[in-house]
Amino acid sequence: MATQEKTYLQAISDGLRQEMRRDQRVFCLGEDVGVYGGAFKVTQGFQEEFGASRVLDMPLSETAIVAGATGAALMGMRPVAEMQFADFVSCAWDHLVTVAAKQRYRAGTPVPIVLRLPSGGGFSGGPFHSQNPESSFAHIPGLKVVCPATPEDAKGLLATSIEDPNPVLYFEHKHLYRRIKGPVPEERYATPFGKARVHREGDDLTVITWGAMVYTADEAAAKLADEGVEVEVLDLRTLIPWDREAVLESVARCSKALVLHEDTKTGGFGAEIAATIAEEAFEQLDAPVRRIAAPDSPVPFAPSLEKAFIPQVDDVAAALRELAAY
Amino acid sequence: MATQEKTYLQAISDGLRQEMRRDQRVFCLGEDVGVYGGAFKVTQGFQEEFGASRVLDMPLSETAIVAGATGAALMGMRPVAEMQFADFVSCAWDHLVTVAAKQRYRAGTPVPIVLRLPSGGGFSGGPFHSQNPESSFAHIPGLKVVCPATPEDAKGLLATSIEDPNPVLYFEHKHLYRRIKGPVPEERYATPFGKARVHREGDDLTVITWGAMVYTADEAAAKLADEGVEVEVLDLRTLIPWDREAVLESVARCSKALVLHEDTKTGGFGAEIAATIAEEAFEQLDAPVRRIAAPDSPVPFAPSLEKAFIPQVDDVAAALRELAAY
Amino acid sequence: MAVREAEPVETLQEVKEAGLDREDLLSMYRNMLTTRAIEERGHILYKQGKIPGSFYTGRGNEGSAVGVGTAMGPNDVGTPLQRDMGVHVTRGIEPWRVFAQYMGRVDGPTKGRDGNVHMGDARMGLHTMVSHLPAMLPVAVGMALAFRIRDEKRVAVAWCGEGAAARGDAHEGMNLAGVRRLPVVFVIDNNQWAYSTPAHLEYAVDHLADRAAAYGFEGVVVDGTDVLAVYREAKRAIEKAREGGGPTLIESVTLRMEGHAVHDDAFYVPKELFEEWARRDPIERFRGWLRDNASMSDEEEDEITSGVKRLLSAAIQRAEESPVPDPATLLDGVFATPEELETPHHK
Amino acid sequence: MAVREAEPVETLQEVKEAGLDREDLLSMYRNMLTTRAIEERGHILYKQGKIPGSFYTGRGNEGSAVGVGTAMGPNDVGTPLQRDMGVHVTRGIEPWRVFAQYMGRVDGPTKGRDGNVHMGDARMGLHTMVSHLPAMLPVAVGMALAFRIRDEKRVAVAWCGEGAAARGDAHEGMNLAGVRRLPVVFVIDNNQWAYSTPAHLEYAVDHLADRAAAYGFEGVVVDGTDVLAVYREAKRAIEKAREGGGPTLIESVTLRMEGHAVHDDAFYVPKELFEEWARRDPIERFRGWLRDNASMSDEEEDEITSGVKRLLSAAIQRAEESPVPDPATLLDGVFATPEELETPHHK
Ligand SMILES: Cc1ncc(C[n+]2csc(CCOP(=O)(O)OP(=O)(O)O)c2C)c(N)n1
Ligand SMILES: Cc1ncc(C[n+]2csc(CCOP(=O)(O)OP(=O)(O)O)c2C)c(N)n1
Ligand SMILES: [Mg+2]
Ligand SMILES: [Mg+2]
Repeated sequence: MATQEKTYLQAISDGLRQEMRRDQRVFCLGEDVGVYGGAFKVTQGFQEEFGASRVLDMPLSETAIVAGATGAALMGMRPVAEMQFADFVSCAWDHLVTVAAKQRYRAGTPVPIVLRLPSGGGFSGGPFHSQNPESSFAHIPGLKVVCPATPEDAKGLLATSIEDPNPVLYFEHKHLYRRIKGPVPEERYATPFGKARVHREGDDLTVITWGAMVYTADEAAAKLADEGVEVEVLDLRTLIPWDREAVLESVARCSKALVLHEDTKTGGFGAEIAATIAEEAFEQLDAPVRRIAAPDSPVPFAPSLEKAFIPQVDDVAAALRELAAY
Repeated sequence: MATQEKTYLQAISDGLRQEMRRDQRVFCLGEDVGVYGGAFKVTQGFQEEFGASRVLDMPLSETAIVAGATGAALMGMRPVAEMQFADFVSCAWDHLVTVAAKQRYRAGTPVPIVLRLPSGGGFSGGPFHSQNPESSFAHIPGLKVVCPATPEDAKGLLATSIEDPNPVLYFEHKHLYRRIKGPVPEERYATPFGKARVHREGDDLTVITWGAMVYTADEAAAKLADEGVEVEVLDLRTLIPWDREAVLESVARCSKALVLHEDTKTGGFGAEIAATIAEEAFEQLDAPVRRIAAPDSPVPFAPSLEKAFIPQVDDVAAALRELAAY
Repeated sequence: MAVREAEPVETLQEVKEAGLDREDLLSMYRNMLTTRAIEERGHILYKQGKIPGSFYTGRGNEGSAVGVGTAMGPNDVGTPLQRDMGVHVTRGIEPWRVFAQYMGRVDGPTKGRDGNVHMGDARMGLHTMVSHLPAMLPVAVGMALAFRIRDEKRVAVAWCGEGAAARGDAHEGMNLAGVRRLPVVFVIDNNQWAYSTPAHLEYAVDHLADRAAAYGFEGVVVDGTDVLAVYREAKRAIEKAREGGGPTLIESVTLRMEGHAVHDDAFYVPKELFEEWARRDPIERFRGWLRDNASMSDEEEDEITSGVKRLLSAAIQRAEESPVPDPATLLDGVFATPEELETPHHK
Repeated sequence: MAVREAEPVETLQEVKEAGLDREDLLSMYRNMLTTRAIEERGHILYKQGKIPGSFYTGRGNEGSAVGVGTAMGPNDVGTPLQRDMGVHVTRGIEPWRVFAQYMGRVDGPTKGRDGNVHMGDARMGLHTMVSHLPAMLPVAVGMALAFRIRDEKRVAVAWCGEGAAARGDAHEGMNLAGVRRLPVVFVIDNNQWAYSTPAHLEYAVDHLADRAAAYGFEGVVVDGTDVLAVYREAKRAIEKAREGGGPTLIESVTLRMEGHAVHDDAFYVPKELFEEWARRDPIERFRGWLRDNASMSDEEEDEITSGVKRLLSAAIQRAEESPVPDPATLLDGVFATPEELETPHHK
C-alpha cells in the first residue's frame, strides 16, 4: 500500500474525509466544525466538499449534539460528532451512559455514533482543556473507547469506529496532533479494536499504556536500554475492548509490569489492567505491578505544576529501574 | 450512649433531622422531598417541622438542584440534596466534576454540599433504578464518596458528610432501607471517613466490600465458617477516602483477598483496591486478589436476569472456597 | 403571552375535514379502550404479584396519546413516555407483548431487559423511553435531523411531561429544532403533577406552550381529554413539519388521574380536582361524542367493548406463557454486531 | 414578542437620577480604560511568551461589564465570564493580580491552578468561571436561593454568552429562578458570535431577552456599548430583585471585536460588521459623552489615562516578581479543611 508521511492530525482529517467520501450516511456535527473547520482544523475544507448539510455547525449544546447524533444513528445515519475539547463531553455524560450505552441492550436498536474527543494536556490548557476522561467511560458497559497513539492507528481506528455498530468514544490526543508524524497508508483500512500494538520490543519489563504516554514510555525505555534493560512497550490502542491476551502474554514473558496513563490514578483504567494482571498472571509475576499516573488533582494550569502532574519520562524511568532491580 | 433499634432508613431520616435541628445552615432540597417526604420517605414530616424554606420541593432539574446546592454552599449554607434515585445523578455529572469537584482547588472556595443518593438493585428496578454509580465519582479528584452499610454508620456518616467542607456523595442502598435494622445511638455522633469497619473477624481470608454487599459477604463467610475457613469481612464505609491501612493490615494477616462490589466489574472501584493490594502487599499474598462484581451490562429488569447480574452469596462462597484452596 | 388555545371539535364534519372517516373514529375509540384496559388489567396483575418492579398508568391521558398516535404517518417516528400507552396501541403493538414486557418475559419489546412502560417497537417507529426524563426528546430531534439531511418527508414526535420540561435536555432539543427548523413535533403531556410536585413549582408561565416562542416556533394548548381536538392539532403540526414548516409545541392538558405509580395514593392532589377531571374522562367524553355525532349504536359499542375484553384475556394468557429470560443470555447484546445495522428500523 | 428595548442615556440629569455622581462617572471611565489596558497589555505579554495557555479578551464589552459591575451593591455576588474583565476591575481587583493569574503565578486569584480569565476573588463577591459554559449560571441561582432562605437583601448576577444560552444549564437555572422568584439578574453578553458560530445558529428568536417570558420574568435588550444604559438597566433589575421583584434577563448587545481567542483572526466575521461596531466603541462613546455632558476636561482625561498606564506598568512588574507555584504544592487544596469554612466569603 502506498503510504504518505502525515501528522496525527492530518491522518485523522484525511481518514474522516475518506469515510465521508465512501459512505453517504457519514456526516459530521459539532461546534465550529463547518465554516471554521473545527477548533483544531480537523474538518477544515469539509463543508466546501460535502456541503453544509453533512458538516453541521451546531449550537453550544453538547447534549443536543450527542443525543442528536444518537437519533440520527437510530434512523440509519453514521454521525461523527466532535466535542470541541474532550472535557466538554461531561455535558453529554447523561445521554451517553443513560441512552447510548444501554440502548442496544434494552431496546435492541444499535447506536452507531462516533464521538471525536480532543483530549490530554501538556500545554497549560488548565483544568478544563487538558483532561483524559477515557477511564470514566471505560467503566460504562455498552460504550467502546479508542485511544490511538500513531497517525496510522488514528486513521485505521477511526474507520473501525465509524463501521462499528456501537457508540464509540474516539480520544485524539491534542499533544500528538502536530508533534507526531508517521507513515499513513493512502488506501482505506480498518484497524481492529482490541488488538494491542507492540510499540517497542523487550523481554525484561512490560509497560502497558496508550495515547501520548506511549512516547513517554518509549523514551523511558530507551534510557533503560542504555542501561541494559529491555523494556517492551505495549500500546493498547483501545480500552474497550482491551487486549488482555497480549498484555498477559507479554507479562508472562517479562514477569514484571508497569501500567502508565496520563489520567489521574485512583480509579483510573490502569487499576483495571493492574488488577487483571495481578489476578491472571499471579504465578508469573516477579515483582508487584506498578502504576504510574497523574496524581489525584485537577489538571493545574501553571507549567511548573502541570509538569509535576503529567507523568514524565524520568518518573517512568525511575519506576522501571526500581522494578528491574526488584 | 442510649441506643434504639432502627431501620437503615429511619437512621438516615433521624440523623438528618438531628442535623437540621442543630444547624440552621442545613437545609434539604430535591424532587418531592417536601409535601411528599421524598420518594422513600426519608424527609417525611420535615416540611412540617422545618418549614418550606428549609425543605424545598425543586423542579425536575438535577443540574439546578446540585448546582443550586453549590451556590448556596458558597454562600455559607450546608445543603443536603436528594436525588430521587442515584441513577439520576448522571444528569448533574457535569456540575459535579466540573464545578464542585474542582472549586476548592482552583478558586480556593470550599463547597460543602451533600448529595443523598438512593442506589442499588435487587427488586427489579431495571436499568435506571438500580445502579451503583459510586465508582464513577470515586475517580474524580475532589469528591468524597460514602457508602454506609449499617443503620449506625448511616447516621454517623451522614453527620460527618454534612460537617465535611467538601462535596460528599452519600450513597444509601435502597435494598437496606427497610431490610436492615440495628442499634443507633440517640445522641449525635460523627463517624470518621476513611476508617473501615470489621464486620466479621477472620484470619484466613479477607473480603473487602461496602454497602449491601457487606451482608452478601457475611452470609458467604458464614458458610465458609461452617467449613472451617475464617473469613474477615471489611466494610470500607467510605471509598474516598478509603482505608488502605486497614485493608493492607488485614491482607497481611490473611494473605488472601477478595474484593466484592455490586457495581459492574470493569473499571469499578474494586479494581483500584485490587491493584493497590497487588502492588503494596505483593510479598504477603498467597493467592491472586480476586474480584467479584456485577458483569459488564446494564442492570436487567427481569428477576431471572437480575439475580444473575447481582453477585449472590453462592458466587462469593464459591470464590472464597477456591481462594481458600489455592 | 399569545399561544393559541385550540377549540374543541364539535361536529362530524369538522372531523372529516381533519381526515378521519367513521371507521377511523371507531378504531380510535377501540384504541382508547384497549389502552385503559391494558393498564387496568396490568394493575391487577401487579397486585397479584405477577409483575415485578413498579407499575405506571396513564389514566386520563388515553385521548391525548391516541389522538397524537392517530395523527402520525406510517413512516413517522416518536419517543412516547410513561403516560402514552395509547401511542403504542395506536401504532399497533399487540397487547400480549405489553403484558410480556410488564412481566419481564422474552416476548416483551425489551425481552425482559427493561421493564414496565420502558418499551417501544422500532418497527412501528416507536423508540423506547429511558427513565431519565426527557432524555429521549433531543434524540427525537436527532431523528428529525436525519430526515432533514436525507430530505425525507418524515416527522419525529417527541413527548415530554410538564415536569420534565424543566430539564436541560428539553431546552437543548427544542432550541436545536428551532434553529434548524427540523420536522419534529413536541407534545407536552401536561397532567398538572410531576410525582407530587404541582406545576407551579415546575414552571412559572401560564402555559408551557409559551416556551415555543422562546425557540422561534408555534405553540398551542389543547384540551387533552378531547381526543379529536388533540388529533386535529397533532395532524396540523405534523403535516406542517412534514412540509418544511418547522416544529410545533403542543401542550396537551389533562390530569394524572392516579398516583405517580401504583404505590402512590396521590394524597397531595386535592379531591375536588380529581372529581372535576373525572367528569372530563376522555373515554366517556369521546363515547358521548360518538353517540351524539357519529351515531355509534349499542351494538357497535358492545362489539368494541367485548372485543377488547376478549383481546386482553387472550393477551394475558399468551404473555404468561412467554418464557422468562434465560440467565445464560445475561450478557447478550450489550454490544451490537455489524449485521444488526441491516434491520428495517435502520433504513 | 414584547421585550423592552432600553433607551439610550442622554443627559447628566438622567444619570444622576440613576444614582451616579460625577466622581462615579469618571471612575467608570477609568475602569473601562483599565479593563482594556489589562487585556491589551496581556496580549503583548502573551505574544512575548510570558503567558502560557491561551488568551481571551473582551474588547467591545468593557462598557457592559463596567456598567453591570457598577450597579451591583457591596454585598452582591456574581459569576462573570470570559468577556467580563470589567466586572473584576470594577469590584476592585488589583491589576497586578490579574497579570499574576495570566502568568500562572501564586499571587493570581487561582494561585496558578487555573489560568487566563478563569478567576474571581470571593472577597469581592465574584466567583470564578469554569470553561464549561454556562455552568456557573445555576450556581449563581443557588447563591440567590441562599439569600432567599436567610432573608438577606442581596442579589446574585449570573452572566451567560448568547452561545452558551443554548445549553441546558441556562434553562434549568433560569427556570428555577423564575419558579422561586429568586433575587438573581441574568446578563446575556450577546456579542453575536460564539467562537465562529453566528447567533442565528445558536437561537431562533429575535432577542434572547424574549426567553425571559418563558420563565415568567422580565426581559430587556440594552445596547452594550452604552455603559450608562447598561448601568441603568442593571441597577433597575438588581434593585427590583433585591426588593423581592424576582429575576430579570438583560440582553446586552455588542460585537466581539476580536477573535474568540488570540489564535483566531475571526475571518468568518464580515469586515463591515467590525467597521460598523468599531464606530460604536464603548470607551470612545463614553469619552465623548463625558466631554459633552459632564465636561470632562483635557487634564482630567490625561490624568486618568496616564494613571492607568502607570498602574499597569507597575502591575506587570509586580506580577513578574510573583513566584511560580512550587511543584511540591501540587496536591494542596484538592480537599478543603474544616477551618476554611470560616472565610469571609462564607458568611
Ligand atoms: C431526570 C429525572 N429525574 C427524576 C426522575 C424521577 N421521576 C420519574 S417521573 C417523575 C415526574 C415526572 O413528571 P412529568 O414530567 O410531569 O411526567 P408525569 O409523570 O407527570 O407524566 C420524576 C420526578 C426521572 N424519571 N428523571
Ligand atoms: C459546554 C462548552 N462547550 C464548548 C465550549 C468551547 N467554547 C468556549 S467559548 C465558546 C463560544 C462561547 O460563545 P458565547 O457563549 O457566545 O460567549 P462568547 O465567547 O462569544 O463571549 C465555545 C464553544 C465551552 N467553553 N463550554
Ligand atoms: Mg406531569
Ligand atoms: Mg458570543
